[in-house]
Amino acid sequence: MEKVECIVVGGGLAGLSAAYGLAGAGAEVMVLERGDYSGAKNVTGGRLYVSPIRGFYPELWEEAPFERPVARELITMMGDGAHTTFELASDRLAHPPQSYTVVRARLDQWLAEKVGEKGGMVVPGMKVDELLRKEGRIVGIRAGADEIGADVVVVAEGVLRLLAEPAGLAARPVDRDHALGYKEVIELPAGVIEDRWNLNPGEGAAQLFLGSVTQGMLGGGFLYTNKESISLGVVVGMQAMKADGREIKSHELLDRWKELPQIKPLVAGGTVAEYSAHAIPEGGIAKVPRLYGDGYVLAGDAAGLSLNALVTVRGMDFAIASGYYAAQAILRARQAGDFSAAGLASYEVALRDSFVLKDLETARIYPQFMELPRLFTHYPTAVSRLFEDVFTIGPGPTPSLMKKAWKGIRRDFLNLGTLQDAWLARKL
Amino acid sequence: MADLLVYSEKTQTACELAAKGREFAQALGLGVSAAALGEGAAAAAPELGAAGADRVFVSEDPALAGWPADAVAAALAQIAAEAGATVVLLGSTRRGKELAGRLAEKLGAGAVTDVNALELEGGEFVAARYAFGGATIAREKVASDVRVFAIMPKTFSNEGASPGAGTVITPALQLATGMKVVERRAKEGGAVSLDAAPRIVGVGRGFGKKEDLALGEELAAALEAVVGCTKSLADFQWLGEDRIIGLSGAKTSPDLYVGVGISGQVQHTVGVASAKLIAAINKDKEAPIFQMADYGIVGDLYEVVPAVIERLKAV
Amino acid sequence: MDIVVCVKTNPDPQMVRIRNREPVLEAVPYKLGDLDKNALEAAIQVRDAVGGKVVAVTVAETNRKIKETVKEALAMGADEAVIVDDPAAMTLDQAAVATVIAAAVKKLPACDLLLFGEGSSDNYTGQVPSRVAEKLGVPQVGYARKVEAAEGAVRCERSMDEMIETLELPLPAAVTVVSEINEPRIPSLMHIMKAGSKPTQVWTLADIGVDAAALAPKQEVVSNLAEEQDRKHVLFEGAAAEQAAAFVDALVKEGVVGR
Amino acid sequence: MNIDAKLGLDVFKLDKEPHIVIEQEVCATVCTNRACLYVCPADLYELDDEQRMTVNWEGCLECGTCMICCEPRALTWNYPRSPFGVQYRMS
Repeated sequence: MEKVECIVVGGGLAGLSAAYGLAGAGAEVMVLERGDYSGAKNVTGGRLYVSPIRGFYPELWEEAPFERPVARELITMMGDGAHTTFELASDRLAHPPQSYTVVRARLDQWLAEKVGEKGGMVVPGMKVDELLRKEGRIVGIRAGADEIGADVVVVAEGVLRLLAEPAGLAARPVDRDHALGYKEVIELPAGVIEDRWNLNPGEGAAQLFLGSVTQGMLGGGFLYTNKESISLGVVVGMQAMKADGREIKSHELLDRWKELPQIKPLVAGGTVAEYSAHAIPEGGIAKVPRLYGDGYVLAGDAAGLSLNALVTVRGMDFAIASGYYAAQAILRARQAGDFSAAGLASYEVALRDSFVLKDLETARIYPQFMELPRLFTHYPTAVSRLFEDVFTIGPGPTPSLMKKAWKGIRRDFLNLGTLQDAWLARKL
Repeated sequence: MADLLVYSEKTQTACELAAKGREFAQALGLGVSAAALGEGAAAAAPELGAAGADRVFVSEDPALAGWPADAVAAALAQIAAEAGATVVLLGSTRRGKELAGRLAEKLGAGAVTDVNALELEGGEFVAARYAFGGATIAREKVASDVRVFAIMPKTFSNEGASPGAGTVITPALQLATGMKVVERRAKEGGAVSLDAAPRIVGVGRGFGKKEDLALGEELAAALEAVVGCTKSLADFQWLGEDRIIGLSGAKTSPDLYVGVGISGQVQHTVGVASAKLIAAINKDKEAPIFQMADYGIVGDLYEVVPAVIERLKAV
Repeated sequence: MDIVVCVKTNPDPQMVRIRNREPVLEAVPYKLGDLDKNALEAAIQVRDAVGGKVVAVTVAETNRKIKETVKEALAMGADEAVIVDDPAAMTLDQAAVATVIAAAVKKLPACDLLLFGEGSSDNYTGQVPSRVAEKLGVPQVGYARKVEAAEGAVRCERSMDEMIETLELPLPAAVTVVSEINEPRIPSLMHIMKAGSKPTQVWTLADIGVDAAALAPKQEVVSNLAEEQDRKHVLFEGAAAEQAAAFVDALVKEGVVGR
Repeated sequence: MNIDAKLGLDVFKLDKEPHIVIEQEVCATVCTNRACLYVCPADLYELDDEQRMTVNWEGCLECGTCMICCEPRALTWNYPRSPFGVQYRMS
């Protein structure tokens, strides 16, 4: 059997980040990517939080082909016939930018090229069919009829774990821990984007939507401004969709939402250019599998490293970080000549010491919280109703502002259900 | 004097080129020569004259049998020299396209193949052809002393052409070919000539299985049309590669094209975009084919096509 | 038998989008042309049948894209590759490309059979094979769907309009192939890994004795825009029988049927 | 814009082999909710005249939602072979 030092399965951000670190340190590394190019099979919402990862490979992020730095954050609560938007424009978030909108086909292709420049071999159009196991140890991969051995395999195959599960490295994905994300990429001229979201030239906006988008199911809508397009999409929990989605086909959520009078003007004049979908791991830390073992490490979505904290949705920064730490751990193992679980154990230690597992630990309760039924129906409507009351001047005498506000708060927020939610929310 | 020279192994196409060539030639102060080559070429001479050729160079030299590109290119180069040709218009059939590069090389000429529009702009030829897999139309000029354009059949019409003298010239040609014809046999299932077909029924992936294509054939029969297909059907070996219409197949300009179960990917539609009339039958109202169709039926082809056949029989 | 396959790196035409009538080429991957793969497969099969070697020849500016294209050819099974590197190569017209390829083929120690795809995936002009054949003074057959080579000759079958032709050419000869000829193999990982160590030569124009002045363009692209369609856009909806009636009536009125 | 038109915007490299195979027996006898009919964001699942599940795998976005939601495991689901399947350009 032919053999290389390191095989990386999956040329996405986790795999490429690992390969970049490995190749940069002189290790022999081969990345196998099933798409025509890196990014061809990937979908993001998409925004990448760069602040957490700026310290890794600092030379990269200055020249990365990002779309727009996010200078404006918007959250829109969609009620019935009314919606409320909170908008934040902060100099501190924009300079230096803490996050950028991205298009994976561009970003991943570029990173693949960087790996190549470091001496790594990236093979696109090469699907891996099996992780080879021998005496409990991962010893290589099979692609078609070819078996290639490796000291270590970085399993960065993505969320579906079609390789990791049969090899016994991780569980089969289940609906409760996953969401479906899908989107349209809608082309709009840069000037129109900047006018529509009040942006300075080159700057971007991120807008999240809660409420009627998902018809009460766990999830929401998102909108990110790219250079000359916007990504407009929906995330919906698979379990919720399966249980409550019978009345509407998943793809129609986006169509109906897009037709709402509050959304229509945002996409007016745009041309839909691509339609894409992907599964998202949302099980949180409780569902993160064992991250390493004899001859392998798991990274990125395959390891379940993503975090939906309602107002911030992260995954790509975790993917890049896990790839980085995987590379560091593998280099240490290489030096020691020990690619067993013991030799690779520093991977998990590093992740535990870093934001990756710390943030996931902090968010341990989020998946549970996200299942609260009121979150996606009652509150978005109630918020708009409260502000409607506050802004209403009716035909008769108008109550005082505080009176109006209190009335709304008592009506929609001070009852047993919401108090229970608040009790849970204190842990967020 | 200088001439514009036209040639196609297909007489009808050559006549189209002669007719339009005569207009160009008049604008440029050139004469019109036509070449008729190969077995039975002499018979075409009167037609070429009627279509606008002043002179018709005829050769039935045995080396030209089967139109080997090397010998035909040699013949045309010698005729071009004799006629003082500065412009050569060829038919962009398979044989014509194969010939174009070889002839252009002999003449030291630039060439444009698969031309679907040729115009004079300020005394200069501008030729249009598809580029980027059919996504765009490139308009090209040729800068060499002699220009070669291979033009898709039916781009021009010779209806109502003003005739030329049609003087037959039998040139003394030095010809040889390395190509030996071992066998030529007629195709089983009859001829398929998409290039010059007046009516075409295009079939695509809307047909669920190979057997269902019979419905497309039936429609074609009712329309007296030829069946062509998308590349994917040929890839699936439901039809032969010679039935492909589009980028990797025939570029056609029929009077009528009916796309059945064809979504309208540009790789296919590039082959029918010059049709005079485009009709489409597709169950998906938003299929791109409707954006380029004159008439469309939104519906299940398995219901619609039999109904159309029925109706056609009544006409 | 020494077989030369001429290949070209193309922007993947399926990936080219149109925006405001302009083709968007940014981030479009480049790859070996589809028909080039058929030609390579045919060459490999001939080599495997009669022995010899397959050399892939391309003309391009040496960059990552072309290296990957050449590697793809080597991974499929070509034995060697030659890249003629010229900074202007991406903008050469068909006559210039043919000039370079013909000169490169002459520099090769031997060439019995030249194989080409019938056209490139992007522009499909089909000119280069014929021009190269003319430059080299060899006979040619286009559109082959079967190629068999024996000592001193190549026999091809092709389908032209109403005829199936079987043709024979003495070697050296040039043949272009259509997609029907074979199903190009998808290189295995092992072959891709080994492709890197197969010999690849990079020649300059000087190496093959071509003067850059001989490559002056003979053609000029004036514009390249998506087409604007002017069609009637009449849609018939309703029951099949009514649709059919309205449809056929429209065709009759247009004079394309019933005359 | 309907779903077929949206899929028409995407680049699909078409394989001849399906990458999703439905175990009809399991689908018909074990599955109770047939979620694939409404969870698939490309709307690829349909029941045929005999109420058998069919999938138009050619338009698959490879998201895996149907596989994850198919509790009785009636789907043999794999990624398409390379170099086939959807190829995103701007996602």
